[in-house]
This record gives sequence, C-alpha cells and structure tokens, in this order.
Amino acid sequence: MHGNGDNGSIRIGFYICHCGHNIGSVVDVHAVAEYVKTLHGVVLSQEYKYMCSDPGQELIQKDIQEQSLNRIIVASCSPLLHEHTFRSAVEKGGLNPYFFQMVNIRENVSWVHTDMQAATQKAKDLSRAAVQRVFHHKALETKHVKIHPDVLIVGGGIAGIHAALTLANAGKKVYLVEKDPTIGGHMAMFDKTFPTLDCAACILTPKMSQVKNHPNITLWTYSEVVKVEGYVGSYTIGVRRKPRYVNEALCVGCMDCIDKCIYKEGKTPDEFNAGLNKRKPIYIPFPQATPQLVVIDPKTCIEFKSGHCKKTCVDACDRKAIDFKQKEEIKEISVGTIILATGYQIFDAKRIPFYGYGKYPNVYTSLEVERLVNASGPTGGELILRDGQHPKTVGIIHCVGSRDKNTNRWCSRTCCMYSLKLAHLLKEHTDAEVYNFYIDIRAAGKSYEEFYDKLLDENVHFVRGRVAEVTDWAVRPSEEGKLIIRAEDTLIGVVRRVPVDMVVLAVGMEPQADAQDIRRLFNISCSTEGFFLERHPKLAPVDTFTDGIFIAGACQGPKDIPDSVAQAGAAAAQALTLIDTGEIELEPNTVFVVQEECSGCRTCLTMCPYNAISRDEVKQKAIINEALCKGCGTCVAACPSGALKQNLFEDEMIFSEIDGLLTMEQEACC
Amino acid sequence: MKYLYFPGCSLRSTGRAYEESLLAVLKALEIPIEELDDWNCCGATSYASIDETDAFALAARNLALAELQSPDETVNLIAPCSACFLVLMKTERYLEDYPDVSKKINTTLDKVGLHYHGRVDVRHPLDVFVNDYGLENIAKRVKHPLKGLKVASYYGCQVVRPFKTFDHSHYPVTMDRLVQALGGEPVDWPLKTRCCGGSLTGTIQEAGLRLNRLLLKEAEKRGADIMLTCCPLCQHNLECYQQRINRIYEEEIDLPIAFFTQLMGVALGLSEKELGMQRLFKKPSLSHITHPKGAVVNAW
Amino acid sequence: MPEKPKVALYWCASCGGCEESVVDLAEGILDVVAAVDIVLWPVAMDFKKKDVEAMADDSILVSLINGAVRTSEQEEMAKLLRKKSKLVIAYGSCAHLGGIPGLANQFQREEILKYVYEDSPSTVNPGNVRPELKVGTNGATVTLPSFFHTVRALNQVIDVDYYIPGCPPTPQLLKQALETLLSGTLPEHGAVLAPDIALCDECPKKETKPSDLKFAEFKRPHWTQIDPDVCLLAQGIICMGPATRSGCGGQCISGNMPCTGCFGPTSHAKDQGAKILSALASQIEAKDEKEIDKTLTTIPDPVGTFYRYALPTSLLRKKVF
Amino acid sequence: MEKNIMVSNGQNESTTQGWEPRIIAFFCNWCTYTAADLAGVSRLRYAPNARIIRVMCSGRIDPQFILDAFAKGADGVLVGGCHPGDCHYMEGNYKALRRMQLLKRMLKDMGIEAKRFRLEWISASEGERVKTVMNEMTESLRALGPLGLPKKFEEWDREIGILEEEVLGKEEAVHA
Repeated sequence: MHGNGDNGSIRIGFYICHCGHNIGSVVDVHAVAEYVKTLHGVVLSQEYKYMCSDPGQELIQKDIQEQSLNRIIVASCSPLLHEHTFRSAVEKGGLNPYFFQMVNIRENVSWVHTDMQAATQKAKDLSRAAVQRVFHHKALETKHVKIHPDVLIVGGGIAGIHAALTLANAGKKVYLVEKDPTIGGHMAMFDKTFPTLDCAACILTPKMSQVKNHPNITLWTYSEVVKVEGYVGSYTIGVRRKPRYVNEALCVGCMDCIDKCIYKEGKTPDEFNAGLNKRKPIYIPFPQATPQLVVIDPKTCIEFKSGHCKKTCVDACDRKAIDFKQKEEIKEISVGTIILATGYQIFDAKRIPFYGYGKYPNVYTSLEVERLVNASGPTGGELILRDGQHPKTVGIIHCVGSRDKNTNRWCSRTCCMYSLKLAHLLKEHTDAEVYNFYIDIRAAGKSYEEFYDKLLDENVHFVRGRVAEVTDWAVRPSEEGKLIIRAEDTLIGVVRRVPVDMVVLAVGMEPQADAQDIRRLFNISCSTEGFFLERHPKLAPVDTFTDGIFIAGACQGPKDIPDSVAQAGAAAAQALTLIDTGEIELEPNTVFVVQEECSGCRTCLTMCPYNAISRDEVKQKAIINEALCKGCGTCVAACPSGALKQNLFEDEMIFSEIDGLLTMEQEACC
Repeated sequence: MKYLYFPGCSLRSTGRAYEESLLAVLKALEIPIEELDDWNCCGATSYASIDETDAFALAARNLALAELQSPDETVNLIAPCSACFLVLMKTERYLEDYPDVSKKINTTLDKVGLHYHGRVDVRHPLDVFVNDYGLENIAKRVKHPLKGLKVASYYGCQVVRPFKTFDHSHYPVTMDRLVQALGGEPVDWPLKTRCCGGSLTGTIQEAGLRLNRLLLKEAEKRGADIMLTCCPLCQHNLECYQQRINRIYEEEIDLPIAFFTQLMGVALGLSEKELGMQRLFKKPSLSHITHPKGAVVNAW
Repeated sequence: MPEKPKVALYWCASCGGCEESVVDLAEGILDVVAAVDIVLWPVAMDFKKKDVEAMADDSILVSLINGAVRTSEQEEMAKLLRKKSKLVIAYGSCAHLGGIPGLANQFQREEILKYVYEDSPSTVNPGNVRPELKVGTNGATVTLPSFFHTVRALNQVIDVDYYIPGCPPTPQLLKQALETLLSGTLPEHGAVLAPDIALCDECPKKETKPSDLKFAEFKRPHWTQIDPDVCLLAQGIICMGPATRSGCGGQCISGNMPCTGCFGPTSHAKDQGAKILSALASQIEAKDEKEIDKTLTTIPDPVGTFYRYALPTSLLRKKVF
Repeated sequence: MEKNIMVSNGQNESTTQGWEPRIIAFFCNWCTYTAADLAGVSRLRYAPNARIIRVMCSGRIDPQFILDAFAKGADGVLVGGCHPGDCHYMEGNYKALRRMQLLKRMLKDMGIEAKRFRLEWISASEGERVKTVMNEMTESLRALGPLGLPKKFEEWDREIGILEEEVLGKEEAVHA
C-alpha cells in the first residue's frame, strides 16, 4: 500500500506543540503553524498546548479519519522521547505508523535558543524539511523478535541479589555473575545500616543463601563477562570463570586447609576488612561468604610463586578439593535480557593529601571504620587505632571526594547518613567526643531526619564548615600528639582547630574503575561523571539506550540500600515485562536491496559487522538477512550504485530534508 | 624550543642571589634561555588592587613582547619570582577566558603597536626543572649529593594558588621531589604554603613577624637544617627577621633560608660565587657536602 | 517516395572520438544512410549553419550532439539545433556529463588562457598574443567565439531528450538508439539509453572479486603487473566500475585497464564521484586517522580520478575560487 | 559584466549584509543526537545556526549528503558520531571517518575551505561539547563568510546567453 489518497495525493496533517511554555515561550508557535499551512501537500496545520496528552493524540486520530490525512507531522520534543507515543496514535487513527514524522523543536530549539526570531525561523525550517520528507515515507511492517526467557545479572551486591531473587521467584531462570569470590558486595562489609540500625549481615546473609540455594539461579562467583553478542531477546554471553584452585563440587568450606597453610600468619591485606588485617594466600573472604568456598590467591601462594611448597593445604583436605592444575573456563550462555548491577567504588582518600590519609595512621576511611566497629572485623569490634590507642575524640569529615570541583562534583547521597550512623556507633563503642564537619546535612529519606535529631540528642557535635586540613602541626600544648582538624565554623564565623585522636573521612561514591570497559562491552552509555546512563532521567530510570539491558543500584549513580533495592526491583520488573510479552517490537529501519539495481559488486559485504549481508551466488546479487540487520545504514552509504535502501532513512528522504532545510527565502536566513 | 626569561624587579634587587643561582643552574643544565627584551614591571599584587584593568594592561605588555620575541607555537616564559609568576599567569588566563577584557587590553596595546594573541605559557622554574628537564636527568648531573641534609621546602602562597598549575594547590611536592633527586632529605611539614606575611613585615610588622615565627619554629621542630624558598619576598622575610623574632618572642631560631636554585647549584658542583651564596645572611654549612673528605678548606 | 527522416550530427567541445564511433558502425552506416537523411555533419559533410537556419523548426527528427559546451559558438549551435529538432540526443560523455573537457572546471578561465597562450612548454608566442574575438580586415569584421568560464554538459545549456553515454559510445548503443527512435516507440524524456545498473553486472572479472576486500594502499595501473584474470579492485587498482553505468561491455576491463567511469552514474546515484569515494574509502583497512591518511595519499588526484567525466554535472560542478 | 561572471569568493558586500551562517548537522541517533538532547535538557544556550538531521549511525552518512548540503546553500556541514570504539553499531563511525578523511581532501581540491566541514565525536553525555562545537563552527564560518553555492551557480550561468558585444568588450579588457 502506498498509503496515498485517491489519485495518490499526499494529505499532510501538521501539529505543533506549545509544550506549555517550554516551546511556546521561545518559538512563535502560531507563526510556524501559519507558515506550514502554505506548504505544498499540507491539508491541515494547527497548534496545541500539549500534543502528547490524550486529547492531543485523539486530535490526530480524529483528523486522520475526518480529513483522510495520510501523512502526520508533530513538531514538539525529541523523537527519542515521544516518537513512539505519536506513532501509536497515528496507528490508532488507522494509518500506518511510519507515515509519521517528528520535528524536534524543544531540545533542539526552544531549550537551547533565546532569540525568538531565530528560534522561530529554525522551527519553520525543520518543519518544512519534515513536510518534504514525508512525501517519501512508506508503509512498513513493525518487526518483532522473540525474547529468550533467561536473564543475565552482572554484579552480586544487594541490587544484583535482589533483582535475581525477584526474577527467580517469578519463575525465570537467572544467571548471576560476580567478579569476587563471594556475593554480598559493599553491603556485606557494613556493620549496621541507617536509619534503622539493624545489622547489615543479619538482613543480607539470608538473601545471599537464598540466592545460593534457589533452583532458578545459576550463581557464578569469581567470574567475569567477557563477551556480549546479539541483541535484545537473544544475547549470547561469554563468561570467564577464574580458577579458584579449589574444586567447588568437593569443597565444603571447613577451612582446615587455611589453618594448615604453611603461612602461620596472613601476609596480604584482607580485602574484606578494607586491608586492616592480613589474610593468607588460601582464604575465605568472610565467615558468611557465599558460596562457602575456599579460594587460593596465585599471586601470593608459594606453590604458584616457587613451585616448592609443602602443600600442607592439600594434605589437610580429606576431600581432595584443592587442585593447583585448575584452569579458567569460558562458559557460553544465551539470555534475552541483561541487568547490570555492577555497583561503585569508594573515593580514594589519598587524592586529597591535606586530609592526611595514608600519612597519619589515625586517619581512616568510613569503610575501614565499618569494619573496625564490626564484631566480625579485624579487632572483633573493639575500637583500637592503628597506633594501639582508644580514641577519646573523633572527627568525621563529610563530603570527602564529593561536592568538590577538584575531585567529584556530585553529592554521594549516602555519606551524611552513614556518617551519622558511624557517629552513633563510635559513641556506642567508645563514648568518645564525636565531631561531624559537614557542608550541609542531607537527611532526605524516610525517617532520616529523625535519625539526625536522635544524633543531636546523643550530643554528637556538628561543625558546619568544610575542613581545610588535617595536620599534626601543634601550635598549643593541648594539641601536641594529636591530629588537628582545621575548619571554619561558618555558623559562628571563626576558624576552629579541633584536636582529635581519630579522623574518619566520609569518602564518596565513584563509578567502578572498569565502568568504561563494561559500558563498551555491553554497548551502553555513561553519563559525564562515568556512571551508567539511563534512557531517561525520570521516565526510564532503569532502561538504557540499548534495548533489553537494564541498570540497577549504584552503577547508575550514588544510592543507599533502600534505593538500590527499589531500583533492582524496577529493573527486574522491566525484564519481566519483556519476557512475559515474549517478543519486542523493533524499528523497521532495516536495509533492503533493489535486485534489479544491484550489480553484485560486493562492496556492501565488507560493511556489515553483523554479517546480515550475503551474496546470492546464482543471481550474483547481494541479499539482506532482515533478522540480523540492525539498521545502521553503513552499507547503504557505501553502495556505489545506490542499489541499497534503508527503510525510514532512504536517500530521497534525507535529500528532501536537506532541500527543505536550505531552500529558504534568502532574506530570512536564521 | 628555547625559554624566554622574565627576571622581574626583585631578582635585580633583594633577590639577586636567586637570579645568579638560577642562571648558573640553567647554564649548568644547558637549558637555553633568552631574556625578554624591554620587559617592564609585572605590577605585582599592589597595582591590581588599585586598578585591575590597568594592571592587566601593564602585565599584558610583557606577554605581547614575548610573542614578538619567540616564533614558537607556545611561548614558554619563565618567571622565577612568585609575584611575577602569578600576575603574568593571571593576566594570561583572564585574557583567554574573558573576551571583553582581552578586547579592552588589546585596544590599549594596539596603541603602542602591540597585540597579544594568547600564545604565551607562563612557567615557573620549578616546573621547568622537574617536568620539562626531568628529575632523572638532574640526578645524573649531581656531583655533591646533599647527603643527610634535612630540607624544609617552602612554596609560599602564590606559586600554586589560586590557579592549579604544576603542583597540588594545598600540598605541593615538586620542590621536595627535587630535593630528593639532589640526594637531600625533605622534611614533611604542613606549612609549605602558609603565608610568610608578605609585605606585612614592612607594614603591620607584628602580624608579619608572628606568621614568620610559626613557619620557622615548625621547620626547626621538624628537624630542618635549611629551608628552601622559590620566592624573593619569602626568602627576605624568613631570613632577615630571624633576629628580631628571636628578640621579641625570646626564641633561638637559627635557620638558613636559601633559594632552591642555590642548593641545586651546590649539588651540581657550582661555586658559591656563581650561586651568590655570599649574599645570604645565614650561610648554610655545607662543607661536609661539598668536601665530603672533610678537607680543611671551610667552604664559607 | 516519402521523405526520409532528417538527422543532424554536431560536435562541440570534444575530441572527435564520438564522430569516429559513428563511423565505427562500419558497413552498418550504410543502413543508417539508407534510413535517414543527414542534414548536418561538419566532420564529414559540407553543410553550413545557414543551411540549418533555413530549415523549419522541428524539421529535424533527431540531432546527435557530442562534446561539452565551452564557447559561445557551441552554445549558439546547440540552441539552434534544439530549435530545429524534434529530439536532441546528448551523444557521448562530454555532452552527457561534461566529460574530459569538464575537468577544466578545476581551473579559472584566465589560468587556462594564460597557460595555453603563454606558459605551456610547447608555446612559442613571444608577444604573448591572444586571439582577438573581433578583427577588422578591410571593412569586414571577423569574429571568434568567446571562451566561457565554465564547462557545461549539453543539458545545462539546452533541453536534452535522451543521452547516449560513453567515451565514446559503442556502435551498438548508437545502433540500438537509432532503431528505437525510428521504430517510433520513444523512451521517456531524459532517459539514458543504456542499462541502469553498474558495470560490475557485466564485468568479465566479476566473480574474482573477494567478499572481504580491504585496501591498505591504492595502486595506479602503471605501477603494477596487472593480473588479467582478477578483479582490478582486488589488485588495489581504482576501478570506477561499481559506480558506473554498464552498457560498454566492459571493454576497458577486457583490455586489462580499470573502468574510468565514462558512462556516468546510475540513475540511483546523484554524484558518481561521491559514491565511489564512499565505497572505496569505506573499505580502507586502517582505523586510525593517520594510517587512513597514509592510505589515502596513494590517491594522488581524487577529483581527477572520481570525476574524470562527470565534474560539470556533479553536485559541486566546479571548483570554487 | 566581467565582475559578475568572475566567481566571487563569497565575501562580496551584497551577500554579507545581515548574513548568518547556515549549518547542516548530521548526528547519529545514539551519541551525538542524544548529546544534543542533553544539551537541551540542560538548557545550554548555543548558536541557532545549525539544523540537525538525525541518522541512525554516522556510518549512514553518504558523502552525497554533504555535497548536496553545500550545493543547496549550506555554509558549513557538521557530522557527529560516537567516539571511536563506542559506535552503537560497532564500526559505523570508523567507516564514516575513512570516508570523511577522503572527502576532506576532495573538498579542499574543489576550493571549499577546510573549516566548512567538520567531523566530531560527541558521546551521549557530552552536551557541553555540542554547545562548544556549534558555537565554534558558527564563529569560524562567520569569519569565512558565505559559501553560497546556489548564488554562485546563478553567477556562473549568467554567462550563458550574454550578448556577443559584452563578451567582446570583456575580451578587449583582458588584453588591454
């Protein structure tokens, strides 16, 4: 069907949207509508307050029927936002949705320009281009692809865990891939959680073991995704399973081997305890590690370094689980959707030298303190400083590596609250004087402010001011041997020197070091600061620009536990929607070959990264496999004789846009 | 590429030792420089406080001259004095960032047949030595390692602030790394960039002296044998007022204050004359370094 | 006997090859002569402009005009023939696309005149004399045509009904064309009387081209020993075939020389040069900018290579000065 | 007459009055077009001289489009794609890069100033970059003046059908 009226006439309906004041205040909407009326093929041209509203959409449907329109143009916001909305409106009106064209006069015009005359001219030009373009539009079939019901979840922190359980409980098969030897992520390292002060382990470990034991969850720890191929509905994933040198099937996590290791004492900083103590080359990250499996760290194990170890561990294991020969293996799986929950890393406090981290032993990061006050931590929960003291006074410095042009500009959102929590715990453990140095207290969350009040009652001191430096430079006898925190107390307008025994740096949250690699691997985008970019900040917060890939938790931006869990649920729901629909609509912007125009020169064959183009050796012409074609159009641009065409982006359409944009009345230039 | 050199007034008066040692060291390291022809006062901090635009114009003239004198794509202009360094750089950045300012300044410059196109990069000698020439290369040329010499590096307020330049604005380490490369022992002290009182020593002396006292005492407390500066005014303040400070506050501070280039020169084996050592009130005793055998000759 | 249909042949800015190609009909020319009445053919017959002027408008069935339009005379004759003919055929690359003479659109008129009359090595012209457009000799004034700034294809001067491409067109094409016209069943106005598909379609070496061709460098024919049995592109030699209309029977290719594009683009492409540029560049091996440029330096003259025949009818038409 | 026929460098007074550069920008859907949207959402203000045409990938951009834009009256053409290695379709931007490198050389040979054609890699997060590039390009084109090919085509064609006398007059002028 060419979709044109009787005697093939083109009948265009043009609608321009005020978008409240968003467009109307900068673009003379009325003038544009009037102008478009004068263009060839335009039957109807009108303005409307909110085109995306129901009445707006119904307007289109009504006009299609009453005025037998066969081309629809809406000038409003970005097609990335509402193209789908209007296409379906057009379809409801009984017209093929691809006779629709959108003109972006908000993001591309009214929001970026101030000069009304110039903006209006630009809107006219863009509209004229669209009018000329739609003449070449054709009716197209929307493509559908099946959705493979299995889901890949990357990252075994609280977000990944929650998403995995949600999907698994809904009966979907889930692969949970975690790069560390255990799941649990940062949350497992925390002592208590704000504002409820329930212990992190108590609420997390049950979920961890559920994951381990869930029939629908395949848990691969100590593993990394190395290959991502395919597209929404059918992804092929390659997972590298790093060797633990311990046979998972045999190990029961009795830890005898660890006791028997020829290293009597640990030698390597213990990752789980933020390096506050040492672990052996053969270890279990922490008592509730899931899975309960021993790992051997080849970097420090004598056997791997010299090959001359007594291998006491091997003898210690009566189940013969230890296997130095173990090799990494690559598993290949097929999934339809992917959830990335790769989390965050903490800000490296060394980047702010004048806070003295790494220079003064008694300066700690918040994460270290979490372990320090934790019963299962290196000191069994007793607050002993690196120099053996028990602190009488503690200073907590907020916004370390947050809200700071020199490091990270964003607010890490969690530091205020966990600082309050730590203040409470420190008092509880030591009844020391605790000072909080803050810029603002951001306690925006359910019963967060109340927690802040509680802390005020606990006589924790709050100094409103950004700390200038932490120094051991004593100017008064009272300061000798202490760390002095210098900050301007902006509430009383004086610079204060507060001598303390212990400094806690409330370090901010940053994108994972490998966020960029992950982004490339999964073909999604990052926002400026390096966190994964959501499809829309408000309306599609867990979607990405790549269909079938969703994001959850702190990999999308700093988040506390409740938010991460909520987002994980949302991501799981999005994946479920796809799976249960069973198929997804794809843009029909695929490429096709006009057989009688193709000379079989093979140029296009070298263009396609998806092998969607092959050659009919009998006819000696190119043929396109629509299912594989992703619609980039690279081959079309390369076809030397113009025999390839891309639906929705045919040469004629683009030439007519160019023509429309430029054939303006000379005098009315921009 | 060759460096242009902007001496500034201090290096021709109170800071002569700085210029002498700087030039000697540059020569020893075979770093080619050329003095900026017809340079004029940078305006220091005082002019800007009276009329900023005029001050910019004054400094900008030097930048324009530099462009005339050098064909390089980016003209490296060395300004050893902290004040000159800061003022010239500040001017350069303002002209770059604020078209209206540069328009105004350039119309002024045009009147005397000059124009600034934005090609100048104002450099500090520390930056040039450490980041262009390289610590390894310096270490290679060290004749007398400053063995066992405890050095407090003092940067003063202007070289790393307010602009982020070649080092951390709160905790610079360039001079300390240099000292290390020369075989010396940097003392870690937290007052590296604290105020030396600047011109206060001449105006509200009490305040000025108090500030100097803090610096000197802490440096001594941290076991420094000598304090190095890269600013003529700092050097002057810290050195010349020690006796008065001792008198007023009943202290016994006795700390040599030298320009970092002087100690560089010593390590590179240059003579005290070349390095203007004789101009220091408190001569550091370095004979054990320059004559490790403990030879009879007293270096000073 | 009924009057035979009249045919005119005229040459503008061209080399004469097109005239040759008519003669290449060999004995076939006799059938033509038998079928039609040639009323103008400067190269072969003694008719003058005034004879044509004397004819009634539309009295010529078809004029075959070859050569590009560079002088006022060519313009004048083209317009005259248009007036007198029912049909005008742009015959050969020059009339069709601008042709080799069209490459002169890379230079300014004055540059050309200066070179030709003063600087060229073969010029002996002490007084740097240039031809006068108007010379008065005893009362009479002799005039010469003026030399335009721009070279044009025929359709940029007059309306053209059909095009016969080629440098020169093959006798077969001419024969077919005449037969169709005489048969009275006319193709649509503006048609190019050759297949609308790229040359590879009829290329004898077609099947020897690999499907994963990548260019590390481009070779020029005289730089290399050409393998007669393998696709020239596969040998790194720039062949315009993929972007050029077929119909020539791949003569150059069979002669072991690359296609230089004389048949012009297919009707699905706007700009032959841009198209082959896109196709070839896309297949360059290098990924990094410097490497890519290195490969590209092996194309010494992109415009001359990609627009050898079609510069005046390309999107940009002429170098901007 | 000579003047009119001689092709101007586009700088002649008649064209520059109240003239504003016209830029056609071809942006890829996934990176640069998204970045332009971001610029909008962030309310960054930039010069209104560019008109964006959205394609799925910079690899879709046919050199014909760029030439056509110039021929139809664009003073500059801007092509925007994902950073190398970041293409949503894996390699499209590399294909684009290769074509554009060759196209640049050809444009140079055809007398079109390098500054009139610009290839930029702008990722979805670089809204600021969109603003900068738009402004920079508008400024450099303003400095260059109009390209105005359609006008030039008219000028070039004016010589068709001018009277012999004028030609003669001109020809004499050349010799004098």
